[in-house]
Amino acid sequence: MSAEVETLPGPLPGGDRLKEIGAAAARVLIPVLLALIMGGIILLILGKDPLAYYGYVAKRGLLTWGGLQETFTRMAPLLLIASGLIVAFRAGIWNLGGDGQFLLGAVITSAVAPLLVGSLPDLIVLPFCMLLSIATGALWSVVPAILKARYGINEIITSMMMSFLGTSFANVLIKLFFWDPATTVPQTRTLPVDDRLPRLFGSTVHAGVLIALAVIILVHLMMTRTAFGLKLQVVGANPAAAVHAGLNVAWLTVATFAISAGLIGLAGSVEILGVFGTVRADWNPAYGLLVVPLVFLARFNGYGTIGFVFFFSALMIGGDSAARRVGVPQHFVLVLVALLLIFLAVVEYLDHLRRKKVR
Amino acid sequence: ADVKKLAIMTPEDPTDYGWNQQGYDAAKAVAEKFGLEFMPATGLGYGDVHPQARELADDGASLIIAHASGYNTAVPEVGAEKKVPVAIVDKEGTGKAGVLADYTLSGHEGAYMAGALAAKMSKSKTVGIVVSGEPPSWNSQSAAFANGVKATDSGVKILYAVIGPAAYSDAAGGKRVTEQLIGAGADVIFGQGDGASFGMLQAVETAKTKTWFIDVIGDKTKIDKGSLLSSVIWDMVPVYTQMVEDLKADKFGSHEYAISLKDNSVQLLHSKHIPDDVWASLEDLRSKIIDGSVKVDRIEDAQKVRALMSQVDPGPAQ
Amino acid sequence: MEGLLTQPFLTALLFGAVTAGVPLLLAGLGEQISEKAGVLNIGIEGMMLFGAYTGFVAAFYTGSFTLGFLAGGVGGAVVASIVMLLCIRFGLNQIVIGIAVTIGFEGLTALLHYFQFSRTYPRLDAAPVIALPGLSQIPVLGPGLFSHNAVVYLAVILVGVFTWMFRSTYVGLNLESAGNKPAALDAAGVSVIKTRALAVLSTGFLAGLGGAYMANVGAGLFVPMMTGGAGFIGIVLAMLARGKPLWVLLGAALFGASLSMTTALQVAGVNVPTDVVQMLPFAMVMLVLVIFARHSVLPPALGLPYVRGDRG
Amino acid sequence: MNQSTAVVAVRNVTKRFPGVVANADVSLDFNPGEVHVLLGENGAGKSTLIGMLAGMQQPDEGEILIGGQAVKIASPRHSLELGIGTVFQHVLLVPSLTVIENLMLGGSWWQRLARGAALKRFRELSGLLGVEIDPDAQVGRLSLGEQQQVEIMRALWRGEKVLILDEPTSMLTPQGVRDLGAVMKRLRDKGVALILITHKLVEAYAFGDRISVLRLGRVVGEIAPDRLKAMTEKQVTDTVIQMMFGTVEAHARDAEILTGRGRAAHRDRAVDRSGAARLQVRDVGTEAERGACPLRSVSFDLWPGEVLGIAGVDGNGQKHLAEVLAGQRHASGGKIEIGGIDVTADGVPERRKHGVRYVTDERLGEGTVGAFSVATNLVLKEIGVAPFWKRGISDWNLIHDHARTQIKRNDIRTPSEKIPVGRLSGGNIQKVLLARELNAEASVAVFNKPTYGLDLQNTRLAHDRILASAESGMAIVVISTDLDELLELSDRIAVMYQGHLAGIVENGPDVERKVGMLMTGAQKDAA
Ligand SMILES: Nc1ncnc2c1ncn2[C@@H]1O[C@H](COP(=O)(O)OP(=O)(O)OP(=O)(O)O)[C@@H](O)[C@H]1O
Ligand SMILES: Nc1ncnc2c1ncn2[C@@H]1O[C@H](COP(=O)(O)OP(=O)(O)OP(=O)(O)O)[C@@H](O)[C@H]1O
Ligand SMILES: [Mg+2]
Ligand SMILES: [Mg+2]
Repeated sequence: MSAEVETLPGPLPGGDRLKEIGAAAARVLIPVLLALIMGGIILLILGKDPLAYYGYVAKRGLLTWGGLQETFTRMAPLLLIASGLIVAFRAGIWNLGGDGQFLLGAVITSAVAPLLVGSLPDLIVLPFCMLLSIATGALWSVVPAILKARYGINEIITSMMMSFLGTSFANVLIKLFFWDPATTVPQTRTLPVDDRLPRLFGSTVHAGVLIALAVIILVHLMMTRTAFGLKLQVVGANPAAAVHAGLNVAWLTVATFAISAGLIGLAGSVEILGVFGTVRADWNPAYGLLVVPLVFLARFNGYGTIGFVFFFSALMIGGDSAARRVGVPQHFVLVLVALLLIFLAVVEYLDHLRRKKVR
Repeated sequence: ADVKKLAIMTPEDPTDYGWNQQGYDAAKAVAEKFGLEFMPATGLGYGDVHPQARELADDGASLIIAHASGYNTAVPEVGAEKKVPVAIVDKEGTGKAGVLADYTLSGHEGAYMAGALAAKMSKSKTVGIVVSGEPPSWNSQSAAFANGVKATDSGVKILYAVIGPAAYSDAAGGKRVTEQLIGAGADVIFGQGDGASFGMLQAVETAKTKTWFIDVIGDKTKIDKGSLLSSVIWDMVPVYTQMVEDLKADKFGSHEYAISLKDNSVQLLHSKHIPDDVWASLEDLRSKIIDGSVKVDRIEDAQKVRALMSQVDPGPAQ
Repeated sequence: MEGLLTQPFLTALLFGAVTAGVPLLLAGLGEQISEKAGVLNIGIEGMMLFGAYTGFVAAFYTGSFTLGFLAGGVGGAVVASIVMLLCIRFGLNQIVIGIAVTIGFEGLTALLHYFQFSRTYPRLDAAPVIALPGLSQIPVLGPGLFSHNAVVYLAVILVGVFTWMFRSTYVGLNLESAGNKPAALDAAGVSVIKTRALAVLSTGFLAGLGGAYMANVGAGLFVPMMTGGAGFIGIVLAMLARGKPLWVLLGAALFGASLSMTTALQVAGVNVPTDVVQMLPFAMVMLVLVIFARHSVLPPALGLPYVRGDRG
Repeated sequence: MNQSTAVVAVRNVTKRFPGVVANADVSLDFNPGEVHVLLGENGAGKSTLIGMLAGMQQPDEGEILIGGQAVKIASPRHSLELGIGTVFQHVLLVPSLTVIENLMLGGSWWQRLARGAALKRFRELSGLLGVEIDPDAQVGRLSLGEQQQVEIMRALWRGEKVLILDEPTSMLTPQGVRDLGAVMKRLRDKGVALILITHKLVEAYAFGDRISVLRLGRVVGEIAPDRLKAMTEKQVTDTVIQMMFGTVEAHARDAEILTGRGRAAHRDRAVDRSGAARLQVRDVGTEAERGACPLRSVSFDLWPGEVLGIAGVDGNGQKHLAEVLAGQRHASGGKIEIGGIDVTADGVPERRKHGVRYVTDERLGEGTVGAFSVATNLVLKEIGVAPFWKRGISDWNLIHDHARTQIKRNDIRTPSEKIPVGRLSGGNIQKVLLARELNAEASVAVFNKPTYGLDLQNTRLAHDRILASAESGMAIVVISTDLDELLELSDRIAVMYQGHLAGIVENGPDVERKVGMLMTGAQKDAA
């Protein structure tokens, strides 16, 4: 299996900037409209008022400062996971083990941070924990990476297996080693709110969001403007060509996996340092399942991913609120998300055809 | 303080004949009783609930009941941030005057009675406990149930099985494990498990030999097909009522809340399947527990619960 | 604790292992067909869930398990037809659509359940069982393995049928070609689109049947999210099996058995956290992969849409 | 044109792709009992035309007539049902299936696999084509030449009325070509209409009854059967060249290539072997994956300015030799020295630094990344190297400038340097490879089938580049199954047989006989 999305190095041919922006906007707006209509029909069938629902979604997800803060906050883990996925997917490596890497990153941070904050300044503790989680995520990818690099064992299988293992292992770690003695429910010690990542300008948005934005832009630049990035893309697009060009495919595979899993581990860490402060056993937000399609829709482009992540964060935040207010089960948000993904994919495909014609 | 709006946050929809429904119904009843605006936020799942809690606070909630152990870190943080009183579960000893109170509930006393009931009703002299996870409140009931069984008839075997670490909605798993325990000889099943408990119930209903099911927290009588022997029912109305009163009297956070046999906030469901003589002996046991002559230990640690089960002598092989 | 290892208990363990393994087997077999044909069917979880729902609804309202299973298969196939239309016919990204389908049907079935059943929680009666003459008389093994619902036998028979089909029929050749070199199949006059479409529909049917089995036999009822990742395990099983149905069977047996093991260990009083037990099958598979590190061959065209005459 | 006799005809067919008109108003007749040869440079639109006949593409304008009736050939199946069998330019076999399974492909799904009948037909066709292939061998393990033979068998499988062969001979040995020619003649005599696409005029002249020439998508000329029969080979050559290039004064060497009489141009300049050898290969061996042919103890020396041709039936270890020289494959034993420096342990980048260049025969498989732009592919082997990268940062402007220069210099036909290389025609992709490999300081170059699939001009261009490189003092290895090509280019010719160098002979009189003997596995002393 290889990437079917265009990962064409070099600028796309065909020029007019404005036109492109217009097209990009249409690419998002049309599917959104279609999904809203379909979702609206479902709401009507359920006997609920679609306009009221969507009004609440927009208000909470985008139009009120309180809601917008939540939207931004939710973006942090999603962006970091997306960065990790972009690196891997562009290199043709299907790291589908994100959930395990994320959780282990989260658990390590939540185990270590509360212990250190008393004795060391936050300025040291927080970065240290992030590094630790990056290392943890990377470590959890070593086996799939080596099996892939050395024996050509498909990484979809191994990374998924390691993810299942990782989620269970995270629980075992909490229950057997990191259980906060002060709680009856298995969870790690809690990092006090004041010691978490600083909040931005008096809002509830934590600095992890900036870290995530910086990381995804850096990743994008790395993939598009550096030799290393191009090498990864060659490996991804045609491994035989990579061998032919003398690239060290095995090493690049391990490096890709490590960077990818490390960033996803970082996502776990930032989510703990910024939002939760602790990890409860059996917690698994399964963000990977949502981020994977977003990254594809953005064609592995970092900037595009930021847009999609923002939009879906707003939808999740707004949708939860609207569901409560209108009185539909929260599960309706899942249906809406699915509809959006499908229509986005359809429109993006039509656009792909159009571009191909133009070229 | 002035109390106007009562908010409750539950992880699942309040239609489970169990934890979520009991909490929701109680909060609703209490809101009605005091003429408060009721603000339910249900089916929130187990992820990040900071946003929802903040929203409830912004919408003017006078009290947020965080009705899930998974909410007991996040919601108090929001409460502190937004200066809204919060009630949590499963974090005893963290109360803060005017701000935070714990209402960790345990039906262990009721479970002890259920154990007694099971021991009396079992013909095969084997009873089973099936749980879909091991949260402390379930653990304490599993342990008390086992102790109740042993105290009543030391010859009864107790089988204990966890479906999976967090198999709350694994109905198929619930049925499978229950069938396995029935296969191992159990003819009374004490089941705890959200969605999974319906699988347990189905297994009991379709068992080849007559088997009883004892439920927890809620009352499934409405959907019983003749196998629901009893249930350890938790009534949260007294607790929530007390909370509102405490808030009004500015006493909130000064103490913790609990449910007990004494005020009937814990009770054993008196189904029509329980013979009168058995029920009479259970009434007797109830008063002994209330007056302290029978002491029921509250064991919440999963390891200890499992250790307790393995100490149970299985008796002679069949 | 040997006292516990009584015949009825051992039987129940075996029986439980089979019941837990069969949905995985059906999902794995289904996924295998898609993968052979070059379609990475990530939406299988959604197909199982919808099959569980439709299967249960049909069985509950008609009282017929047969109709229930049929409806489950059809339900799965309906979901598959979305994938078929969008991914096979139009060539949309299989991963995006697959995940969308899974998320969407998780939500949809939960919604339906909420409005339909969440106050009544209807439950089915015991599923009919066919005791295989002779075999079912063997102590322990008989009632554990050879006294099951017809779907179980069907699933096992399918293993044989598929093995034969993959090896010695045109269907097998076509599937293999569609996944390995679709252009060659097209050039030979066989429609790649049709081959893949049929493969995906079959996957949907089998996954839906697995879901219906889970709901109607495994649980006797429907609750939201009840498949709990079985579809993803099916994907892993199919990939591990490298095109051999027998390996899917073995994999499903491993997972089914380890679930039963969990109960057995607990009932035997072995005090280990369930998390650890739950890791066992995955750890075992990883170990096997590490030890016997063999090149895993996925079809080269897996996940790629086929467009006739496309030069990129 | 005589409408009544044509089984297949195209009328005013136009086919466009983004940026190119592949076929423009093409009208042609294909008659029963006639071998119709299509000639034309790379990208002229030959494959596109037959793609439409095979149901792979639909014309944008114009129509296709079958037996005089306008028919829309909607799919390959439809084409097959119309009695059209096609051997496509790029192998279309399923590598994971066996030969016989590939041949059986296409049956209705409800039918049982009729292996017995298939084997019978297989043996018939093997006899006819003079082919010896194990029907149960996995196709992926066969050499390209063998795969091409299987393709031809498949096209003949159903006994079609129309048989299309798109460059069927590019991977065949001279004997294989002759056998195929005989089969074509026999089919023609049975009334089959044959369409043959080739870049070799020898073949066109030897097998063809009618010749049509395409240029930039248009039919620019046709030689009808009566006229063709009356012409000498020389006259045909001149006529075709005039049609193809629109000039009368064709390059002298074009004719040589067209007619396969390249040996006349063999350089008479003697190589100076008095100094130190540039490339020394000593007892080099490799390990092979299952089914492939490894190298066994290969030794030779190569001096600056020398061209060593490697002949042999495809699949005798040539690929391993090329790869082990390029550093792409690990040598399991022996020693390789360049200018006296031991490079045995070096990988591709290090060898490149020592001036080693390698033009692979798999231009799409490994030579390029099809989805990447021409520009990126032109620097594929220099990623991270100055001047295009400075401290790891890409200078895309420079890379694109460089690409434009190379495109101009090497006459690569592409609308832009930003087009995915996979969209170019085979010849143009080959030019990208040559441009990439020969642009910088090089001392040793390995060419594996350098002109495979190339048209006349491109072939000449490639040959010129190879000879010019030798002239400038490079040591060159040319691997080819086309003996004429080796005779034209080489100073010495080595023959590979089952992983060994069966022998090395000086290019000169009688060399063909010696090479022929070595190719059949005769011992060294035969030379
Ligand atoms: N993978 C790549 N290979 C080669 N060149 C690339 C690649 N990606 C980007 N580039 C070069 O970098 C430039 C910027 O690429 P990028 O994808 O960041 O564009 P962008 O998103 O439009 O950026 P911006 O919006 O900041 O202008 C492109 O014009 C191109 O020249
Ligand atoms: N599917 C396609 N998409 C885009 N361009 C195409 C496609 N098929 C062919 N072309 C373009 O059409 C033109 C004609 O190509 P075609 O393959 O027919 O040439 P040809 O005569 O067969 O050349 P060659 O001798 O190299 O095989 C070329 O410019 C090619 O790039
Ligand atoms: Mg061609
Ligand atoms: Mg060609």
